[in-house]
Amino acid sequence: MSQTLAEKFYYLMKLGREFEIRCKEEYLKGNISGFLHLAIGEEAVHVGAVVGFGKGDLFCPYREHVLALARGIDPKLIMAELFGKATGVSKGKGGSMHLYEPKMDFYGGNAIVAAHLPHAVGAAYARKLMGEKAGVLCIFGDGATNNGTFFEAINMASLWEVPVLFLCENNYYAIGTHISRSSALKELYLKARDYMPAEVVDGMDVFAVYEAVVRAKQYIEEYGKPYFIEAYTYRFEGHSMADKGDYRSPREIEMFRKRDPINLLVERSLREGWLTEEQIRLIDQKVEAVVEEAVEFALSSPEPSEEELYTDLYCGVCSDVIP
Amino acid sequence: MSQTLAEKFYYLMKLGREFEIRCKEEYLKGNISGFLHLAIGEEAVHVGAVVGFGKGDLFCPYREHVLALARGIDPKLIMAELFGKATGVSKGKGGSMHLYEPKMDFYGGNAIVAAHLPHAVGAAYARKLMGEKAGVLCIFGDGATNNGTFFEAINMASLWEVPVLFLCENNYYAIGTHISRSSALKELYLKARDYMPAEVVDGMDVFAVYEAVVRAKQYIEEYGKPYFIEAYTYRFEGHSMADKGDYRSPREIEMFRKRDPINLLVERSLREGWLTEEQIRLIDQKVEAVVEEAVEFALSSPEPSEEELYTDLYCGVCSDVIP
Amino acid sequence: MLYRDALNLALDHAMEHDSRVVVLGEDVGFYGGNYKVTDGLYVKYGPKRVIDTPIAENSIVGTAIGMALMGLRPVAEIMTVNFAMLVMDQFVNQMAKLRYMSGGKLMLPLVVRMPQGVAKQLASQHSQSLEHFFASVPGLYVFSASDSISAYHGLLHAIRMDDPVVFLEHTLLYSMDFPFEYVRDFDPFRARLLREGQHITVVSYLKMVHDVLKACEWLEERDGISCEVIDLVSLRPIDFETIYQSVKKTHRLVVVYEAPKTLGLGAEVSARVCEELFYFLDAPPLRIAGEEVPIPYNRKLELMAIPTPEKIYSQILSWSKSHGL
Amino acid sequence: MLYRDALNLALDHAMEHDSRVVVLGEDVGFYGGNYKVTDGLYVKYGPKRVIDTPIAENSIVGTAIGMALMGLRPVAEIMTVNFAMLVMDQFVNQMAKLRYMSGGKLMLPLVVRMPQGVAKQLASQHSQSLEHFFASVPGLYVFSASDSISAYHGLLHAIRMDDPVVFLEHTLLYSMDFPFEYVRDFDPFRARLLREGQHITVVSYLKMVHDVLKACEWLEERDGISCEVIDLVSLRPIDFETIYQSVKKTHRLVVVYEAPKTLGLGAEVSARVCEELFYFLDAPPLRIAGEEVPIPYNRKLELMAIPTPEKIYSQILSWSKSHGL
Ligand SMILES: Cc1ncc(C[n+]2csc(CCOP(=O)(O)OP(=O)(O)O)c2C)c(N)n1
Ligand SMILES: Cc1ncc(C[n+]2csc(CCOP(=O)(O)OP(=O)(O)O)c2C)c(N)n1
Ligand SMILES: [Mg+2]
Ligand SMILES: [Mg+2]
Repeated sequence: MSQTLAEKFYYLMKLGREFEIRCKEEYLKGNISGFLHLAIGEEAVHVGAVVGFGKGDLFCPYREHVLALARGIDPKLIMAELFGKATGVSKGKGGSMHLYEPKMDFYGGNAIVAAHLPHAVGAAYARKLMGEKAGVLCIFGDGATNNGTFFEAINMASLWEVPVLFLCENNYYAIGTHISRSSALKELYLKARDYMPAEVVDGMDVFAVYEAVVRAKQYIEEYGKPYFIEAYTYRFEGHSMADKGDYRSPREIEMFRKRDPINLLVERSLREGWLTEEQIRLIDQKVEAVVEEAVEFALSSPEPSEEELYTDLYCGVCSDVIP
Repeated sequence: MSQTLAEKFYYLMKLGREFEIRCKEEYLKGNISGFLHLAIGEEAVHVGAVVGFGKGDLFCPYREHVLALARGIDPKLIMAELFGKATGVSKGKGGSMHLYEPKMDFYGGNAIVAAHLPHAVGAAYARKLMGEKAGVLCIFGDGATNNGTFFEAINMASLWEVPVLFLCENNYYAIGTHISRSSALKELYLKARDYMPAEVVDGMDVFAVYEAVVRAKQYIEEYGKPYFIEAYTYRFEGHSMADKGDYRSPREIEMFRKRDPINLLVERSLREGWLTEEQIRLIDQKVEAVVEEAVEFALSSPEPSEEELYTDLYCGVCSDVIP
Repeated sequence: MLYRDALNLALDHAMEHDSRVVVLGEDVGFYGGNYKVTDGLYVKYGPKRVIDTPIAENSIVGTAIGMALMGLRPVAEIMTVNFAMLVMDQFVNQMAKLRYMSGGKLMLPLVVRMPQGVAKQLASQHSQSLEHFFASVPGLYVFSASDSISAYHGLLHAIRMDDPVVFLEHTLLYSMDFPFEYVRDFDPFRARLLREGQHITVVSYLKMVHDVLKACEWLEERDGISCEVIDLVSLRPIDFETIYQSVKKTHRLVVVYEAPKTLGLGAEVSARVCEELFYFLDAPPLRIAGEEVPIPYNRKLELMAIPTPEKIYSQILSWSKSHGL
Repeated sequence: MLYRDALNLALDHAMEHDSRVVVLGEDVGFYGGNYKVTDGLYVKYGPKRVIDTPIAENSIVGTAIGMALMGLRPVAEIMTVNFAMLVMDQFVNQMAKLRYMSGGKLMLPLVVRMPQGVAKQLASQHSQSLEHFFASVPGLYVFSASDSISAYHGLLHAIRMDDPVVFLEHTLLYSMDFPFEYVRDFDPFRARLLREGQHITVVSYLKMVHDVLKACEWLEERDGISCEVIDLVSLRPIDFETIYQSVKKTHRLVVVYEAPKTLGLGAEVSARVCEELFYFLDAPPLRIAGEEVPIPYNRKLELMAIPTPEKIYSQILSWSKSHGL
């Protein structure tokens, strides 16, 4: 069990890491543009949560490449989207912050902080009303918890008793502003604890995140009620490619880099004998190939046609159920 | 001390009660129109808070007649405003929900639920920055605590350490919706207690409200930090004249009417010997005269001139401090 | 049938025939709605499908979006359009864009109902007409209802559509009684010709339609000026074809709306007609609209701030005179 | 001087000379601002006057209103106009109405700065032009800055005013270098004549001004068409006098703006000129504006969605041809 998990985690986290390192290169080459938010350093949260949650709807912020990969969306289609190609997961109209794949219950990135929280609550309400079991996973940052929409969503989820797992990835910063200068409460789970069970987890330990999310998933599905998890993590890069992140001291960055979630996973997996050096090498090779293939696919994909500017705005049809 | 207080409380609460009973009559006569929100039943909160707070800025919701009276705004000018007259405290342009008198630090009613909370926080920030001692009193209802703006204001007040007393008058209803169908937390002080000291008080007991507010005022001025009080109360009338309030059981209304804050004050004052029947009769006479005078003033006041439609939109001047 | 009851009937029929239809908003359930539009639905369909919400407008529409994404067909009520100012993020950044940003993968069968306009002395924070805020946003449809027929059929059509619709009502119309009938294939995208005329095309919508009709009767009777009156119904998109046809006949355009004139919906109608039918116009278009001020509480000033039948009559009359009619 | 630096200079001068001026917004302090407009102010004036805020837009402006009521002169930054959709209640229901509702008793010396427009592939939630949302609201002043001179003087003037001002910047202008000089009595309410011409009056503002100027040079060189270019600067109120004077000379009007055409600011300009100068116009006005879609991520589609110098040139040219120029 731990063995297969470790393998899965390593593959997805490594894929996320390499995919985003490549995104950086492609951005500097000019193949990717706009806002590019990297989750490098936060892979344990994204992979542990998505794998642990399993079946169910995902609502994510703009930093969602690794979440999309962990959900199983084809890396080719994601990279093509970042390249703005017609083959992209959003036809090249969305870009990095707007990956969507409802077929895989992935309701994508949102570029407005906290705006997707009520979407998750409404989705969970609908699932419950329609008698479906799987709940909804909603991911957001520490900065989002200072926005009124966060509280409205927390209150409604608790009041309406809907199965949402609120996962706050606390990386201590909202762009250049440290949590201590934006939130009166430094322990963010306090903001939810009166409304729903709320706990804290080490976001650099993928197993810890995974186990917490599995427990939370069981709770929300069994009781049909919301749950809150605060995961402590850190982004090793700037907020986006537009930000150097130099408002953080080298010492601080170093301290967190020491706990690189991928290294932690590798060390533990080797220690526990869940993975061998050989397996890791093979996975690395696979990852390299997958990323390379994604980039080639993106490069060789066509631009959207000009007509695409006007399509997909309205579907223009009516449901015929009402006479 | 208690004696002078009891006299003051009784005069202001009785004035508020009689003033609003008269408002009802004038509304039915057609002299007052629009939304008319009566605070009948909530006088202990409004009078106890304003008297207890003393000097300092007031930010109120749309149910603010009694708050304005307690602050000492001339009843004539308030009644004239309700009549839409040029002599009104807002020149007849604001009406019942928009009474303002900055000369008395009264920043009036606001007809958008919770919108005035950040105003109060900003005002307190300014007062503190300018080195003034008096804090800010901000009053709002139970329903307002479900709005995101409430939480944004609570967080900012605590983060910035500004002297605001948040006074939530919990009358259990937001128009026709009982708190149990709008808030996941029934004890509203819980929504603030991690951010600032928060306590609960019997909003039907004017002395209890007064004492709590006096303590809170001392705290916010001594520490320059916010404080939260939840006062349990009840509105005996509908939400506004447009609402019969019949979604509440006669038993429930009866139960609360038994604790009419004015009766409670009278009984106690007589028992404690703070007031005599004679004093009460004299005050009642005075109140009757003041209300009568206010109505006569309003009736005999002129309508605003037609030019007034276009005035007061911009002041159109510049501050000359900057070269 | 009362306008309010026509809306109620549309909701009732939709909920009866389609279990995916849910209603949510402040006081819409147990209380029956602030303007009683949802009266009776709570008892008939229960609290799971008629949902009382906290006072959290942005999240009312936000949760409705989430419900729509999952295949429900929510009809959200924002108590009045004034409070929609708290919802603009969900309207402009979410509702209008999710489908487009997803390359057509997301579908939002969602309706948001709200009343607007001046009622009687509700003061400036409760008296606004803000249709242009929604009608300027690509990705939204915006419908308006001026009577019970367009209320019932327009709302029902909006609910049936798989795209997001902002449905605008007028506070003063709720308790007005209008003739009602079931209309075969009512098309909310087609403007309605409410009155035929030869000399002037008068375009309006919502409550102003009735003030315009009154003014046009006076113009006919007293001055022999015959006006063609068009009720837009759909405010996004605007049915310019119907307007053009009429103006090609009358060669004169008047637009009447309650919002302040500057950048109100009539600005687009006036500009578009000038740009497209420049050589057909015998006179500059006339806009009769609200003054450039918030709505004051005092009744006299309040009525000065918006068009009335009398003002519409006299302004059209003097404008016609000064342009050779 | 860089546009960004001109804004920074205005803030610096204001804060230096008036201790009541404070700056607040997300990342404006320690970080120096997302677009570095407030760079250095935190160190110079300290955290009490350069205030980092939580991500709570509605309350950023809400607290600024409270500060202004007490006599401070806050300059709030909303990181981009897209997030202003969360602030519409404070803009429309509070900032614009408090003075009027109070019969003139309240004063709001308040400025809210925000950048808007298409930068490069920021996708639809980060690329909007929404000036018409503010310019349609009585009680607000709306200024725009197209270069370093209007940025510095416009912002400084806005800060000096005792009324609330929405100050619009354009994301693409921040790192552009413009000639700078201190101008005696710069008046933000007067539109600026940036180019004199005989045949056509072209009205624009913000970044489009520069695309228009480029297109007009081409029209002059290649086609001998001489355009008069007007930069509105103030978007509420609009300086129609300056526009009228020019149109009375050229008899032709073109309005260029980045927002979707329908109900954009140009609709008011086009309508107003037709209504007021109907008999002066030799041709129907031409509006060159954004397409009726959200801004897509793909660069090719993104550029198709908004006016470019090439499009402005060719559309004005073919329009002139078809209307006898
Ligand atoms: C409503 C809103 N305000 C501001 C922004 C600009 N912005 C984008 S990301 C961000 C910081 C968010 O911080 P956090 O929630 O901690 O997420 P993180 O990026 O750290 O994962 C801000 C302010 C936005 N996108 N939306
Ligand atoms: C933002 C907003 N939403 C809705 C309304 C309509 N409304 C006016 S008062 C009210 C109920 C407020 O309840 P509460 O806060 O408990 O105050 P109370 O009237 O009970 O004192 C509502 C929903 C409003 N004015 N503003
Ligand atoms: Mg963060
Ligand atoms: Mg209440």
